[in-house]
Amino acid sequence: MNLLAKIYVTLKGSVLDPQGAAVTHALHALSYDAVRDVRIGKYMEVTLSATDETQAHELVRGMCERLLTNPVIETYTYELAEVEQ
Amino acid sequence: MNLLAKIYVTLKGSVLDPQGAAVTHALHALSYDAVRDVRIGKYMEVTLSATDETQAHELVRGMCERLLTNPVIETYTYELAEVEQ
Amino acid sequence: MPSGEAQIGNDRQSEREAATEAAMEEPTAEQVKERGLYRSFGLTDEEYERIVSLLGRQPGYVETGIFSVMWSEHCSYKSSRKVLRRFPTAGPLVLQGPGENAGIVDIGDGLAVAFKIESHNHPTAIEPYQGAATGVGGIIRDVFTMGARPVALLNSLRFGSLDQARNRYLFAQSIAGIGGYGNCIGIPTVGGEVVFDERYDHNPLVNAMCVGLIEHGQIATGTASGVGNPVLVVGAKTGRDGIHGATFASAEDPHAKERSAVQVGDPFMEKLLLEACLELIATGKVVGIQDMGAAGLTSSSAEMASRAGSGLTLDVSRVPCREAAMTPYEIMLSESQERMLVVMTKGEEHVAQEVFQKWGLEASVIGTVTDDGLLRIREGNRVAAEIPVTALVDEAPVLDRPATRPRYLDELLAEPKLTEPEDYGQDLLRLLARPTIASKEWVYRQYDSMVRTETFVRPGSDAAVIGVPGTGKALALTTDGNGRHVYLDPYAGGARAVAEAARNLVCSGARPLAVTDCLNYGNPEKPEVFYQFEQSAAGMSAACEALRTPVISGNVSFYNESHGVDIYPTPVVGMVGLIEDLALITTSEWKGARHDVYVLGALSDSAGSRSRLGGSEYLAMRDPANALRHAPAPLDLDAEAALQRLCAEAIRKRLIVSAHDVSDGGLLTAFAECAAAGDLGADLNLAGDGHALMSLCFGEGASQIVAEVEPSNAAALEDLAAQMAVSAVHCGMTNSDGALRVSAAGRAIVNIGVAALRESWQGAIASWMQ
Amino acid sequence: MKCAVVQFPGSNCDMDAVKAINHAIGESADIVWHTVASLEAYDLIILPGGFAYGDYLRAGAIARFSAVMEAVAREADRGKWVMGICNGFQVLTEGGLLPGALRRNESLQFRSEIATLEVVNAETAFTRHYRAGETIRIPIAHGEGNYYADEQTLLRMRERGQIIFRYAREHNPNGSVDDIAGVINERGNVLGMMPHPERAVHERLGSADGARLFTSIFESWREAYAKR
Ligand SMILES: Nc1ncnc2c1ncn2[C@@H]1O[C@H](COP(=O)(O)OP(=O)(O)O)[C@@H](O)[C@H]1O
Ligand SMILES: [Mg+2]
Repeated sequence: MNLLAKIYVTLKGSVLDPQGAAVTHALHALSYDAVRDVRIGKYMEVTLSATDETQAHELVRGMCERLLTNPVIETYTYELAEVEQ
Repeated sequence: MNLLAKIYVTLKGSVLDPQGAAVTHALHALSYDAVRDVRIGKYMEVTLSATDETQAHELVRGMCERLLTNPVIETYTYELAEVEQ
Repeated sequence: MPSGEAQIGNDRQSEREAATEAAMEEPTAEQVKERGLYRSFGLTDEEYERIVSLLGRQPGYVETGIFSVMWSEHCSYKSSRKVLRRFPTAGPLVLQGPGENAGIVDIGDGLAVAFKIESHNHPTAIEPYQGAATGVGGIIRDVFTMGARPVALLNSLRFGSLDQARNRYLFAQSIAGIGGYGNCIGIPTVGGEVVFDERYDHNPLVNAMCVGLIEHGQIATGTASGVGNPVLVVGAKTGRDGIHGATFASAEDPHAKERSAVQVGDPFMEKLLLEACLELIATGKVVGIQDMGAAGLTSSSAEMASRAGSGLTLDVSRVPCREAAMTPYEIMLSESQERMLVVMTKGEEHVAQEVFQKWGLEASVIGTVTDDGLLRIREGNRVAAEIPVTALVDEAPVLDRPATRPRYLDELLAEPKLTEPEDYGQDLLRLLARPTIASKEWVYRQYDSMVRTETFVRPGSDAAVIGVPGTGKALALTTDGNGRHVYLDPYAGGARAVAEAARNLVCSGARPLAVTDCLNYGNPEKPEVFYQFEQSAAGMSAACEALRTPVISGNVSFYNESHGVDIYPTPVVGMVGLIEDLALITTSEWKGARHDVYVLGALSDSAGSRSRLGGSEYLAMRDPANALRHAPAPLDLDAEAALQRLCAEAIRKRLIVSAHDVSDGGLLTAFAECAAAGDLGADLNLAGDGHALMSLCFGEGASQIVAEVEPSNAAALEDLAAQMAVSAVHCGMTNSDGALRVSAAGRAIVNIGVAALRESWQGAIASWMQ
Repeated sequence: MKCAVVQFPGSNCDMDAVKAINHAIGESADIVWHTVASLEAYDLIILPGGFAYGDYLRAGAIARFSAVMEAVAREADRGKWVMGICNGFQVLTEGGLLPGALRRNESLQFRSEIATLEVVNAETAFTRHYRAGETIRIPIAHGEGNYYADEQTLLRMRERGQIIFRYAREHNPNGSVDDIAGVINERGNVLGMMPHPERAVHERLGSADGARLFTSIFESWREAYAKR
């Protein structure tokens, strides 16, 4: 089966996010005063094939932990969905 | 009301994603042969307040178009959800 | 809990449209004519008719596309060609003049220096990070395609004023993009210039220069010779990037922008490509090599065939593509970055494939060299285009654009009548804080200027200096240009850009070798703009003759206009000089206390101060409304040449310990820069009062250099100056008490702590960018 | 002393490291391609600066899976000296040979300048020619040099003298915790630092303060060699 994994990588809560802070500032400068806070992370779309969903979950978790994130500073979540073709 | 906007920014389909290409390669080198393609974008969590949902949508779209993305090479989608506090 | 989801419609939609368009049947030659499709490619009716008569038939769709890019301003130089021919391009040291990807000058020891400058203005206006980054990527390819190893980058930039958020965005992103590319690929960015003026509000200028070193025997050229030799595409895959970027560089048609998706640079890919290409060229099996820049495969193949007088047959179905279902039209016109076209010796294609494989890159044979003089494009067995190379290159239109002297030039007034400042020091502080004058540290600290460990003078002095490994010699590098001066006096302004660049090199201890130029102008279809172009080029030619610095490469960028407003005519001069002995390297900051300070070059003549407030940044600050109404100082090329000879000789004799050319901001600014950078004060005296004093202090345009001399050498310097008939005015001495004090005819006009000077000058841009 | 300078695709300070070794201690150094599986022959292994694999994803993230990194880990285990400069430091933290992680500079800008450092620990094989507390000038050039380690790790590192260089107070260019510019592993044979000592080996480059890293390690090697 073919799948699309949408992976969201964010900095751990305890790690400062200067990029988010800068964007918050910039939004305030544009008068978006309603904005309280911005955190910025990475969004990855991985298309892959797998024999079944269990295997797919295993694959995605594996690649997140080995390569796609650095556990010292980042955490991740993901969604997995079947796609055509 | 208080809301959390989750914004996903991706490069437009035809725009080169060197980072995605490098990560695809690296995953193959790690024997994740099942991976067909990787595209890398940004994930942003914006917490904001708004009088109602319509206004919130307007705000989020506005900031996406004015600051958070460059429409020449990027597109975005987002989800909006009410949060407590 | 309510939740919403929004999909942004229009982008997705236009992508779908593009995809369907691609899948659609390609229009026939008949339809190209009937529907006037060629017009949407930027070809005029007249040009279309000319194509028909050159081919003896109606061009097909792909052929029309190929003609349109080859005959575009960007590729054919149709407006500028006649003017450029007048540049002096020959010299005893020139190994390669204009016409190749970069020019080359001999520096002895069997070594040569290759360099070129190029604009990326239009892409930067749309996507500043990628636009500026890919500009750097393109100019690097131009240099290593000659077989040279790139060793330094420079950039000359113009932005609108920083009080506009949009300009701050363009500025910040362009700097990040320039740094992003150069830092990653590992070539130090060592110099450049930045000017801010509202005239560039909608048309920022990004000109990037690359300098490379090469052994004489290693020079490669962009020629496709030798019937039967294989043609390869190497490097990145081809995608639908920037199709028609070259043609539509100027179009205001919104569809044009849609079509020409901005290219994204991949400096990592280019680093691999650079190493692989140099390794390949070193094998001696390369016949010709050329980078694919604007108009991609089309212009690289046509130009390579043209230089060799050969033909090429290419099969686009063998070009590795990044995207599915790309048409021949798209493949031929794609501007995907980080690709090169290579012709190998027959039977040696495996050498290319082995080298490229080592670097993890593709090298694909896509065709062969022929002797029929045709550029023949196949898609498998189908012939998609067949055009005589001469029709594309030699027969490209050459225009005689009309030139008319603009009225404003005849309405310029003599010197403005400004009230004399109470305190020159306060005006100096304000002037130093103008972003155009202020230290550009905020910019260059984002550039790795030190990688390669040959950077002996980092950004911040008059010119950067990099060592030539293994020789005990060094190169001095600079870019200079002043659009406002050129606007106010096109001829003298053009000459001054060359003079200033040379002066910066001389102040650094170098002998100027040659020029690369980037000519940025508005719409050449306006006779007034064309006049500015023609006149400033003539002025540059005259200065190049006078200073013996031939033009060896360059680039033209027209149509820098928006809403009917053209930018200042902005020729930028990139120059390289040779320092024969590392001991001669000289920088601009003051070196020690109780040294004599001289100004070399006349301060005044019979008409009063040699500098003029006309055209100056000081006038723009004091009276912006009239900044363009007063003529700048004339330039005396003989005096300039004499001044440079004196400075060079004084450095050679080790008579001076620092030298700084007087340019934007005038004499007091030059003093302040020497002081702030050297962390030393001075006690100086000038002559005059009233207007003459103001223009002496803040005027621009005179040929002057501030020189610092140890007292024991003062007499020798004065003798040398007298002997060479150049004025050397003793202005006072540096001090160790941390204050810059200037008096005029006994009146104290400046008394400021060096720390305060530094704060205004160094902090100005950062404070705008917070 | 046999020196190796590892070359990843995208390394760009490899030649600079070779030149610095030549200049500072008169030794030659081999450039070793990232696919090499053994580094047994070498006494000192340098992971140079640059942008291995374009620094895509995270600096050092892809490079640390190179074949050569297994060899680096093996030799480090055997007590060979390993020195990661800038990008090399990032590869070492990503690969777990050094604690912590390097984040984007707090300013979000690339920063290139000559930094002022304080030598915190002068009792390592790499720093014996410095004095503790001494101030030195060494260039930096990075966009992701903002060192991070959690409190517990920091505490442990401080106790064991693993913090080797700090940026001068008030002159931290990237926001790193505790102003950290360079760290060492517990065993004391793997050093990582963001500043570029190979760019500071003679005055013409603006500073010669980096040369002593190379002379220190050279003397450490001579001693070890003499013992053997
Ligand atoms: N965009 C830039 N990139 C790198 N260095 C720059 C840039 N702009 C200015 N500089 C450096 O700042 C110093 C001063 O620049 P500038 O005022 O233009 O000098 P000058 O008037 O002597 O030509 C020079 O060393 C120059 O190379
Ligand atoms: Mg100067």
